[in-house]
Amino acid sequence: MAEADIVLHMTGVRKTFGPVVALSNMDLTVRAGRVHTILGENGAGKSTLMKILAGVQLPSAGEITLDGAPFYPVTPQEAAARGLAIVFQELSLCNNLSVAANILATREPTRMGFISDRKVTARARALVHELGLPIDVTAQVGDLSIAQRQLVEIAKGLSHDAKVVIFDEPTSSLSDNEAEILFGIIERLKAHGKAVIYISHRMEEIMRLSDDITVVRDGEYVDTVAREDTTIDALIAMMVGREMAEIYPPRIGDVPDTQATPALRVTGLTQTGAFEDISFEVRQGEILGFFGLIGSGRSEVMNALFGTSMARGTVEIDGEPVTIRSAAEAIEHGIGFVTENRKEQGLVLSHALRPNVSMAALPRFSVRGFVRSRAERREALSEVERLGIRTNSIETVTGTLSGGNQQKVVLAKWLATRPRILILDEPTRGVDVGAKFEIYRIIRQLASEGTAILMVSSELPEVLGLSDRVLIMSEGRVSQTAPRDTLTPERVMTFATGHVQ
Amino acid sequence: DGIGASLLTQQHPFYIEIAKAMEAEAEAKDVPLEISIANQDLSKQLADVEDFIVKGVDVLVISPVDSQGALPAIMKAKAAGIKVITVDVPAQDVDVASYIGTDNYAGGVKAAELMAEELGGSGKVAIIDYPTVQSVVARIDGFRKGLEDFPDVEIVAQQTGITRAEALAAAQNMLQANPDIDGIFGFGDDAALAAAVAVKSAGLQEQVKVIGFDGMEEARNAVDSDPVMVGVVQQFPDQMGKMAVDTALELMGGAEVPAEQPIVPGVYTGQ
Amino acid sequence: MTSNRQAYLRTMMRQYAGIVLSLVALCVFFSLTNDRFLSVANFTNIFQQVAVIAITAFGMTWVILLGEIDLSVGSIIAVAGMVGAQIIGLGWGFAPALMLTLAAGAAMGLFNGVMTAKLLLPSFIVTVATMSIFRGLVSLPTGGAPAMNMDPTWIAIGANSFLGVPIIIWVVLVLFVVNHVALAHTTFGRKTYLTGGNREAALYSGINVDAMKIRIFMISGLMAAISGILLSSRLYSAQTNAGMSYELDAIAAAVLGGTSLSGGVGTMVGTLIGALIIGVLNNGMNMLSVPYFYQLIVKGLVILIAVYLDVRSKQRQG
Amino acid sequence: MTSNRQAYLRTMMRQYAGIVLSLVALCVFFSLTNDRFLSVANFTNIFQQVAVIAITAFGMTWVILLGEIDLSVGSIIAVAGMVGAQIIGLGWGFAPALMLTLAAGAAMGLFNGVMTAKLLLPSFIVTVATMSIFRGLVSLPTGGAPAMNMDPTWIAIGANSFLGVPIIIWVVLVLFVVNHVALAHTTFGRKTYLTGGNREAALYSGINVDAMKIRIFMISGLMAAISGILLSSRLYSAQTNAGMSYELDAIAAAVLGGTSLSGGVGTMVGTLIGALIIGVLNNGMNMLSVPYFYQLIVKGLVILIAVYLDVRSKQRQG
Ligand SMILES: Nc1ncnc2c1ncn2[C@@H]1O[C@H](COP(=O)(O)OP(=O)(O)OP(=O)(O)O)[C@@H](O)[C@H]1O
Ligand SMILES: Nc1ncnc2c1ncn2[C@@H]1O[C@H](COP(=O)(O)OP(=O)(O)OP(=O)(O)O)[C@@H](O)[C@H]1O
Ligand SMILES: [Mg+2]
Ligand SMILES: [Mg+2]
Repeated sequence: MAEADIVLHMTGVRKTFGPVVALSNMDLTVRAGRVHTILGENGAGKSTLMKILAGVQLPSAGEITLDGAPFYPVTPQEAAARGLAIVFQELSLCNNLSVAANILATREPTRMGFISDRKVTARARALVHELGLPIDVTAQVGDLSIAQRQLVEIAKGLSHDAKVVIFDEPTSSLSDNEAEILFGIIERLKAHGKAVIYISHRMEEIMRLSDDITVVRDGEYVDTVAREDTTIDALIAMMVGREMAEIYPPRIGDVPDTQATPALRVTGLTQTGAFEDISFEVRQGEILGFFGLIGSGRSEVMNALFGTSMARGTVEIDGEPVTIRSAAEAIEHGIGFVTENRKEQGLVLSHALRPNVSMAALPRFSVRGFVRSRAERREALSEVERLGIRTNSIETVTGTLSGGNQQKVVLAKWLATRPRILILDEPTRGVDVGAKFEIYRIIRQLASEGTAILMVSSELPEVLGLSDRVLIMSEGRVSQTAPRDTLTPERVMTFATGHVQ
Repeated sequence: DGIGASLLTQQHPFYIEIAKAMEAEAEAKDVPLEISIANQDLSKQLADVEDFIVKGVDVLVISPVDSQGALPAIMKAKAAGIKVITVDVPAQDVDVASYIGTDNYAGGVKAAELMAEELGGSGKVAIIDYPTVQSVVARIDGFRKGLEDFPDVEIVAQQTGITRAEALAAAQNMLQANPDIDGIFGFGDDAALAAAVAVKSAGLQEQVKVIGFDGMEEARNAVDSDPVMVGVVQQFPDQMGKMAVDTALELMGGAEVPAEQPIVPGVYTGQ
Repeated sequence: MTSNRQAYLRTMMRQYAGIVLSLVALCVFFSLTNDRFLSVANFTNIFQQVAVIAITAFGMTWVILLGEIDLSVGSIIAVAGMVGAQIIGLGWGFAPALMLTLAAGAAMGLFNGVMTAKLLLPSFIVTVATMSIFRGLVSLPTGGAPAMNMDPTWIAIGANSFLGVPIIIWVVLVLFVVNHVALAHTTFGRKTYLTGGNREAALYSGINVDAMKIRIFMISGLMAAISGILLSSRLYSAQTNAGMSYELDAIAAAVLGGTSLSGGVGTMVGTLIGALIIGVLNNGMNMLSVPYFYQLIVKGLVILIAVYLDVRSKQRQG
Repeated sequence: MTSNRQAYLRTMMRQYAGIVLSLVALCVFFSLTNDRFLSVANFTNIFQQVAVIAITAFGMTWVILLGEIDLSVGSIIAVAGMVGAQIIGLGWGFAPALMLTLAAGAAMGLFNGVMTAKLLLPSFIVTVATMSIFRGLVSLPTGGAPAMNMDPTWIAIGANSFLGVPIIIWVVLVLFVVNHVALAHTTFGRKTYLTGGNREAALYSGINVDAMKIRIFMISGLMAAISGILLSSRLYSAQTNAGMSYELDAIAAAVLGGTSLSGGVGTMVGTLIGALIIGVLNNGMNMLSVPYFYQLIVKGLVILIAVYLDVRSKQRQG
């Protein structure tokens, strides 16, 4: 490879936040026309590095060059002007504005100094069309699902021309269909000679897309390898620092008896406009996977079960019909709900980890209305230990944790309620491979202890790897419910796309 | 030691005059004087008096935010051995060494007499009031009482206008609702001056006469130059301030002072 | 295109249904109870009386859209009047007095903005503090007494008409159009919505959030200064207690008009309607000779009802 | 455990460093410039004068922690005094008067809470409206005149001492402890922080956010009513303009004490220190005979400086 290909080069980059060292010593060489993946555990410092490149944060030390010239952007505009585009990991959209206004934010086409809304819409529509993204540019961002917002974020990142395009976990909330669109976009960028920096925790797509792969551990450069020269197992070993044989741990104990009373039975659940006639049952110790495309209505069903939205139909717990009108009642019935949107529904980002862990289980941590802080602390410490949450202490503000570690805190919060029925909506979004394995192990463990588990996931391997049975939704209806061993990925996809009746 | 004065406001020319007169007299007689402003807040006045007690003044000159409500402040001062003089607003239910002030009720009656005279004994009148200040309530009561002697003068509207801007809006709206108004009585100079503006902007300067109360310089000038402003009941804050300091000095010297030193309001109708 | 326009109109209807209903209901009620309510003269009155609140509320709308608040506007109104009166008093003439008054308003806004943006203090507390500071400053030249300002041009602003319409009303309308266009159709306005909607996203999009804050507090100071000029012009004098508690009326006007106190949502059209509701209410109750204390009660209730209708109409259709 | 305690102390130090510094600096300055400042009598004065603001600010702290605001507390203070005076006037005696006054405070808070929680109106506008409504209500019994309340027990609250310390100060201290313990150590306090930190996450965690809002506005109303009782007791009368603009002082005390207006962050300790800063400042400037308008300016500047020190000390160490 010729030196002339090098677009971006950095050595010894360091970034600290007070006592926290996010990046200790990072090297990277990015070449034109190639996809360069950065791989590392949650909290390894990947997003921090990208924010430095994007002009959002300043490095504490280190050298960066872009096209051979020093590159220390102080503002996002400067980074953009020098030819850098970025799709941020944490969604950074304004819910109060339309998709088009968000995509073209600060780059609105004007006529004599005035914004032309028609041109904004037209240009955004053209861009979205060109990228092949299925989004309506006139919709309010606040009305969109997480996945749709992720697509908007992608369109926004690609709304201007750039030499280096960064994608920070763009697929963490996308299902395969949308992800395919994104891969097409990346191929085209590559073909146009752009340098692409790609961050993801999904090993399959990394192996498919990447040309070069750089592994980071604890903020430090480990190695850069070419895709052809490595394997998933080797990468994981490099990243986690140990060998990992199997990602999906085997079931502990037997599949529950089909004759037993279901822990949860749902019949004819309907919410006009969102989903219709949803029926299923799940037994103690069983893992029921929910698969479907974006917007197939899985999250809405879960919200209805949890009492956070209203629906018709009957719900039985242990054979007893119940009506659940609020989260409080759901929790009383032993239901836990790991929501898909950890920022909005999951965590109090401004608060420390400890109160976040105990927040859904306060009765467990109190006597006569007073908080038992010792019990609370013990629980938080043990969850940090069990889930391997990477944090300085349990008093660390959750908002400063890396995305994957935040996800683990949400999980910890619901585990602390000791749920009998646990709803997991995209439980491993943005979680690294090592941690994923841990989460899967915990899910298995819970199941073996008798918890009934509903797991919504857009990652097909995850659904197939973990579930005892799989329910496939398509356009708000159940299109199939089947035991795991009767399903193949292809069969699942045909049901999900609704091509089989 | 010295005199502590607690005045109810400092955003009104009348009280600025009192304060100035007191300062000038204190300077002339070489007696220490400290002034604090209650800003129309009775609890601030109480706090001010408490701070005076800690500082150890000999005489408290107070213009109560409220004649009844000043009771605890005055009792605290008296209990601390401080002589108390009230200025402008009397204190109820408690004896003070002396009260110096305008007879607001009598002033209101005088305003009514002037109004009746200006209207030739018949017409429609509106009032701008400030219902939470007792000296003002006394003026309005006096005005209403005074008009009872003139059965053909009718009060058709009464609205509140505390600041000049509020008084202007109130006057405009009353004139709009009652275009046949012949006279407006404003509880103070501000209200009257605002009413005069409203009269002119409604084009009614030939018809409506405005009478005010306080008689500070701005209002007296207006009476001189503006035909709408026919007169103003005049108080004498300079006399009050001077008299307050002199009385305080007499009390400090152990002399007897009269329990009431009324200052008769005048009526100013121009030069 | 037609369908686009229709959609636009529907959005407008939905957006303002609640408050327009409130405003119309008030007008109908007052015209039924007082036959002089529905007249050109009276609507001129209302507009004149509401001018100060409306203009202050235009500035406040920017501030609230950004997710901040400006409680110092009432004091700025007073300072502006006083600066004008003092400079006229020095004999410098109308134009310099006008310019320096506007500059003083912008400077006070600048102070608020710098404190908020650069020292990272919450704007609520900054402007509570400057409310007190500016109110203290206004009294220094006269020791608390009002200052006369009889400059003929200055007075003419509040007293004269142009093409049969009082100048004050022209000022309100022009400022409404300017603010509306700037908010709805310029990049500056768009940046305001973006910043108020999601500060971090705005930063990531390369918006200089600090500069936005400073500029918007300057706009608010400037609008308050213009209000102060109109007020002192109508009163022929600068009162040291002018504008006291007007900040609450201005905020109420903006919120009645659908501006969200958490930022990012609101329009100048809404604010103007909100200010008119307050103005019509005060005027109508004066005309009906409602006693002062009942006025306070009715005013509170009407605000509650209007905001409720607004919130509900948005929920229903949204 | 020891290291835990040390960590806790460090956190405390860091948390209050800025405002404690401001408070100490003010005290040192005033004792150097006035030899009567540093006396038991004067500190009793300060505490008594600050009691009303401090207690109102305790209630306000709950409201702000929840991410809401209560601008009606000043009017509730006035209504409480008036209710007490009227019931004493009816001859029902002290205990019923006290109970009904507290109930009235809680009921006004309930109204605010229901409007905010159930009708989904922003608390700012709800309480701007009820500020006006309650202020109107207070004047109905007397037409704006004050009502005397010479009940000996009522007056004793403000005038007498217990164990050599004025009862008012006992009331402040007891309410401080109660509010502090409830906030820092109960699940109710915890839920308040969580709801203020992220309303939706709290909802998903089974917290009844609406009930929280209603209860907390009731607490605020109750605290304001207690303030109203103390105030009317000190003044022997219920003033219709009592408590006017105290809401701003109460908010300023809470914010000076580190309470964040966006909710979720703050403590009662901070609020008490914040209220003391305001009290010491007012008292000290009175002792130095600072003219009124300069007091306004200095007060604003000190608030700015104290908040700045607070923000900075947190940034540095946080
Ligand atoms: N603003 C901040 N303040 C304090 N610490 C921070 C801040 N931002 C990031 N960190 C810390 O820096 C480290 C690296 O975070 P970063 O977000 O870069 O991780 P990441 O590699 O992107 O992880 P993930 O895969 O979970 O997204 C983490 O320990 C995180 O807690
Ligand atoms: N917060 C929201 N506000 C309005 N509409 C929403 C919201 N979230 C989802 N929707 C819409 O509801 C429908 C169902 O979405 P839902 O999130 O339940 O689907 P899902 O199968 O869980 O897909 P996803 O993988 O995107 O979560 C979609 O049309 C989506 O656009
Ligand atoms: Mg990351
Ligand atoms: Mg979903």
